[in-house]
Amino acid sequence: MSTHTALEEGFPAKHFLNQGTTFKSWATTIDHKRIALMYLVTVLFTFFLGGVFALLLRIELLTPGPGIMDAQSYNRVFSLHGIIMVFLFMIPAVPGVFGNFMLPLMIGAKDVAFPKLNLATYYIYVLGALFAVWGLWNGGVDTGWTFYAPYSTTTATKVVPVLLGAFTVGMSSILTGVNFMTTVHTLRAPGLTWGKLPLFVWAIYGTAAVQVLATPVIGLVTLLVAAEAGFGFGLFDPARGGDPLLMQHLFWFYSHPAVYIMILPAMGVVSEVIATFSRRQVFGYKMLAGSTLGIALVGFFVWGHHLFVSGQSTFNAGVFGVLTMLVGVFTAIKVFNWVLTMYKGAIDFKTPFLYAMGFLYFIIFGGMTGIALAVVSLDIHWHDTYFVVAHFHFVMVGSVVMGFLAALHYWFPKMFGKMYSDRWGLAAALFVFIGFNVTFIPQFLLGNMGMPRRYYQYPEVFRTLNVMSTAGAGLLGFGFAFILIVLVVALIKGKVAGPNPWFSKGYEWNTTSPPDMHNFHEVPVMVDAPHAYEKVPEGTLAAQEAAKTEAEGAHHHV
Amino acid sequence: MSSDTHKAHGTGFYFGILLALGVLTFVTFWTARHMETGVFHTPLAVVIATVKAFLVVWFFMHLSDHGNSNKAFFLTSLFFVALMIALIIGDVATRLPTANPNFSAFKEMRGPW
Amino acid sequence: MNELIESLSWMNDVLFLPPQTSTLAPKIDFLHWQIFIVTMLTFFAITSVIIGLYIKYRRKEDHQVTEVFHPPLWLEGAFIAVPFVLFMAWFTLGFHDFVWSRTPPKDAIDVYVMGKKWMWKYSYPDGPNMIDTLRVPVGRPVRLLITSRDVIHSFFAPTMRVKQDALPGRYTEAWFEATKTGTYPIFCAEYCGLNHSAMIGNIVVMETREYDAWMDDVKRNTYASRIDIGMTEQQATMVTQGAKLALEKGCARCHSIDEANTLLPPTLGPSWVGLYRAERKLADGSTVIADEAYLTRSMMDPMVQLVAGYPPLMPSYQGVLQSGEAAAIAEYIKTLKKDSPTKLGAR
Amino acid sequence: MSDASAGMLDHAPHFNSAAHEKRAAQMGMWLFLVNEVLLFAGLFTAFFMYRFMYTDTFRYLAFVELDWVMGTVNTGVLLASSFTVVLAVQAARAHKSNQVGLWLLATIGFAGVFLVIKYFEYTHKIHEGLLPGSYFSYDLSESIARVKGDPVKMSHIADANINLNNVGNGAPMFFTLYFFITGLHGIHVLIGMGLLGWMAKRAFNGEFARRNDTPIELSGMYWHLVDLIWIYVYPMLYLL
Ligand code: HEA
Ligand code: HEA
Ligand code: HEC
Ligand code: CUA
Ligand SMILES: [Cu+2]
Repeated sequence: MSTHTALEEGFPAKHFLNQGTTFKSWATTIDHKRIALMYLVTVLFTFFLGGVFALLLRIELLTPGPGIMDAQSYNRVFSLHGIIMVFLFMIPAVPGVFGNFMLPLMIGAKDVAFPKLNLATYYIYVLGALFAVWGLWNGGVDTGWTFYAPYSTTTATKVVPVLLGAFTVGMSSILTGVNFMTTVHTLRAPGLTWGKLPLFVWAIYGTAAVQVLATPVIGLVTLLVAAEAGFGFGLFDPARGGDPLLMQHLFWFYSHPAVYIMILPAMGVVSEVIATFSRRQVFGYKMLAGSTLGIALVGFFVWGHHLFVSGQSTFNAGVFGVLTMLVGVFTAIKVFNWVLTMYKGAIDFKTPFLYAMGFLYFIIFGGMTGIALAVVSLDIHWHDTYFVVAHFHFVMVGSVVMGFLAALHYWFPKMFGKMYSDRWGLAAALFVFIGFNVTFIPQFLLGNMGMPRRYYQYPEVFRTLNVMSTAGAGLLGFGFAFILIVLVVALIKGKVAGPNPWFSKGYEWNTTSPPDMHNFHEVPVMVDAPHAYEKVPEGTLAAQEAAKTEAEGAHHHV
Repeated sequence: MSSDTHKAHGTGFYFGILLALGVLTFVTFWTARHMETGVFHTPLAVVIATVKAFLVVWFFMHLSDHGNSNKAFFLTSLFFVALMIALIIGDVATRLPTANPNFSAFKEMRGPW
Repeated sequence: MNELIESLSWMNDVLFLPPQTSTLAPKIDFLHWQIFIVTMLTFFAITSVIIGLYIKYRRKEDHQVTEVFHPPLWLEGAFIAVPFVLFMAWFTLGFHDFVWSRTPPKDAIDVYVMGKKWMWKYSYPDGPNMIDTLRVPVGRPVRLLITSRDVIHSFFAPTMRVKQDALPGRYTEAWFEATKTGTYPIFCAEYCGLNHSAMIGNIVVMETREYDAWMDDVKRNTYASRIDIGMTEQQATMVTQGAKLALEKGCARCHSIDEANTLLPPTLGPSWVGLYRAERKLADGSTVIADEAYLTRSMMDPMVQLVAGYPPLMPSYQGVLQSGEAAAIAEYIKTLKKDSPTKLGAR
Repeated sequence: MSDASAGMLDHAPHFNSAAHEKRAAQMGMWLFLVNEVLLFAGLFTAFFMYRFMYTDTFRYLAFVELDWVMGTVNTGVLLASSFTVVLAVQAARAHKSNQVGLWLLATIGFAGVFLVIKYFEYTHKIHEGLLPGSYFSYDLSESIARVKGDPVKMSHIADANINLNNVGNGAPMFFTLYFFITGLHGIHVLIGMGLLGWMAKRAFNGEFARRNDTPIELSGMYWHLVDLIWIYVYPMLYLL
């Protein structure tokens, strides 16, 4: 890189973490890095909460009959598990934490476009979460995270506060999207053309677009369902001429794209990590960037695959079946390009890379089961069985959480300036990986056997596999706790990481670790593409172009 | 795109747009209520509304000089509205009649398949 | 083809699939095996490539400079084309089966299925009502007309590979043809509240002879004497219920069950006798076959298809008749054949 | 640009110039409006879907029970308010802060008129029992009988091909959607009024005399969106 900022070696004396240490300096900060850390703490908490509920579920499912709780509690627990994990953990997780932290660094900006809005967004999210948690405390909901009418509009549990909580969290998500899209459009450093944008930025951009376009629809759905539950307007009530399927359509119009809100940023992380640890530019940059936008767009056309056996017309099932396959094609493009990025590379097998490989494994496996589910006739058997549960845990816990952990381990030294023990990091990762497989592979088989989801009790035949799954969940939980310990230990007494412990040529590494309050000491000028580890042959077009951009960049600098 | 590059539009011009909007409101009313337009009844109203919307967006909201990205954003939003309406109504229109007591394009019990 | 399916049937054990007891099951499973095998091969191929690359291209120094390599166009093309072709092929096969699974043969036995918190009720149009246990003959297609009394449920028979949501206020259809006698489970697959996981039933598949005998038996025994699991409205067949409802809900004020249509005062609506499956002339000049859908629509939305020669008088029964009740009346109307000796309503 | 000078800039330190900042602000606003459009899209979908299922009822109610005069007048009022907002933006660009305030007041006035008319519409509906879902208590058959007695109306109905026999099912649904759509729109009007009121206050304080027309422009855009939605709502509810 040509931007040779005077990087202090080792740990800088002044950085964003120690400039103001009072509570107020954190609570009122508009620094994107500090906001990112606030998100980090919050989402780790919600993840823990959701995880505790998950373990309760698994313990209950240890025995075919009633175990540690009654049916009503079970129904609430899986609803809360789903709602917390999806709305409070997964959707804000990668964009809120790593998007906030890395986006400005990667595009050479001092902050996001609207720093105050950014802080407001965080508080709106917390407010929504509190709303939901309040509803949870006061009896919870027993509708599942899907809130299907007419069950959700007739149940006696506290749907209204939880729906309003989801609405509020949704607002936060929309504003994050607005902020990030504007940031990418307006705050790129001199020389950083669209064609050079780091893939993580592309991913955040695609995510933000989906957030802006899809989230208002779930906002509306939550309002309508809440109004219906409160007043009985009959919008989804067949007795009053309403159509319950309309609710499902509108719900999935958001919630399918929402799964890409979750996975796209994780895919962005993986692109960065694989490039860094293979010391190569990604194989097929244009394909990866393009397929990001492709997934974001086509992700909107496929929601009907959740309604194959719900009474949707056969014709529509066909339309949605075909369109769903297109998403698979875009993801396949990504997978192949990631794998071939390693071709002729120089691979260093560090913890983040292991997580990236884990991500690949899970997205291939989980994605393929997604494709199988989208094969309309197979979904007849699988719909609403544990096969679906296993599918979405593979893509959500497997892929997205792996992506989250890859990001955490990859950027941990940048964020905190400390390095964790790679050996212990790998060990913990192994626990998570094995625990995960033991938890969820049996669930695929349970689904094949025909065990429906959201079942409090089940016939004896399903017992063995359920016991395996519960055992795996214990291992998985242990793995997560292990990671937490490794990272906390690193925070306290980890070695100083230095500005660029991975020798990466990603843009975000061009500053100290942890970064300065204003990110960079000078406005960086992006000449090379990110991750340009390859030697540029003299006299080629690329070399000339590089020289040209450098000259331009110098002008641009006010 | 700084503020000084705005095309100077002037009060008179804006008033002209307002008049056009008024006229179109009348046209949409008249065609919807007092004209035999057959199958074009609804599409016509949608088209006129879209023309009006265009006038508001383009001139009143100054999208004309707000850059291509913003134009693309706005178009995208319209595209998604159309997508949502089309696919959901597509479902209602092709369901089996029993699954939809009030309406279906198919009069026989067996669907098109 | 069939031999191929046979020869692969060990896959069912590998995948923990339940026994195949319907004509649909082998179709679904066959595609399942195909997809499983291809995805597993792809998975192992990709994994081997990853491992191979890892072994070959280890890092030697921290700041190692790598070689430039531009991906050839054909390769990127293949990345798009191969999955695309594969996915489309699967979709085509799958959708073909799906459509087949959605198209009941004309000679199917009809059974009405109603989900209700938290049980399944079955009504044979001209026979008994059952709770939780559905009896069907082997080797004959059975069409299920599925609805719900309260919230959404989903009728799921894993061994038949049949699943269809039950929606309140409307009917959905599914069908299957059992191929093996025995008793098989039914689950509710759409979350419906407290006892969702206890909303379990059975399908008993019987030899045709046995089934007919059973059917005759329950028909012969007076329905009233059957203590039908303690549910009052269950004590009658759909047909008798329908007859009762037709009186209660005031249909009889306007519709006669007399072929000559001689009710006093003069009837306002057309007679129901011989209505089912008859061709009706409508006021707008078109004709329509009076099937279940037509009958139901006539009750719910009578003005949409007006019978020629009658005034548009009939009120809508939307919201007044529960969907089960509408079905009962429809079944009752279906029994009113010309010259049929059993005019149940004429008591 | 060093940190020391940042405090004296007319723009936030992470932007290069005021124009740069303004461009970002505009883009942010457009994206926000895109989100608003999709918020209404769900309701529009519901409306068109049920209108498709209960076509004659929906059309009958639009013809007979909604007051197209009020709807049309309100359309005019909103268009006029859009016009005054544009003039406010124009004044802001010319740094005439007081004028900005006046035009904004005019806009708020129009918005007030809009709401008053809406109020009359609502009270009339509530009085008649033309209410959503289970609250619907209006006798439709009587209404149909009245229409049948009125040859002018009958001829309209006949022209529009509305089959009176099909009118009935779905009437409460029409009003559910009517109140949802106009209600959500009304909330946007209220928010817009608050926003414009705040801007007017700032304008009278002379804040836009020196620089910075961005807040006015953004609030104006928001207000135009409110008008934009109505442009679709008006034919949808009142005419078709
Ligand atoms: C992060 C979240 C996430 C992601 C990324 C996905 C990705 C996909 N999902 Fe998943 N899905 C969920 C989360 C997610 N899903 C959730 C939460 C549910 C359940 C909700 C509920 O009901 O509660 C669900 C449910 C669900 C269903 C409904 C099941 C049912 O209820 O009956 C379907 C059906 O089509 C489906 C399909 C797909 C497809 C086709 C993809 C595709 O995007 C996958 C594409 C990826 C690949 C295809 C892999 C890479 C490709 C290759 C390596 C090439 C080679 C491949 C082959 C040879 C096959 N998903
Ligand atoms: C992002 C989403 C997400 C995540 C991460 C998980 C995680 C897990 N889920 Fe969940 N799940 C859903 C989303 C998710 N789930 C959804 C949407 C549903 C559907 C709900 C519905 O039906 O409506 C569902 C349903 C669901 C069911 C089905 C219930 C039913 O249908 O009856 C089951 C059953 O086994 C289950 C299990 C698990 C398990 C064992 C985990 C484990 O992976 C959890 C392990 C985690 C922990 C044990 C926490 C430990 C954490 C720490 C100690 C701190 C760690 C710190 C660091 C990482 C630094 N989940
Ligand atoms: C006020 C009188 C009236 C009542 C009460 C009434 N109907 Fe009707 N019905 C009519 C008339 C008139 C027609 C013919 C016009 C039409 O098709 O709507 C008709 C037609 C029908 C048809 C179509 C018959 C055909 O010949 O094609 C069915 C089926 C039907 N009614 C069922 C019912 C049922 C079931 C009930 C009670 C739950 C009922 N009706 C109550 C007046 C009535
Ligand atoms: Cu009935 Cu679940
Ligand atoms: Cu989906």
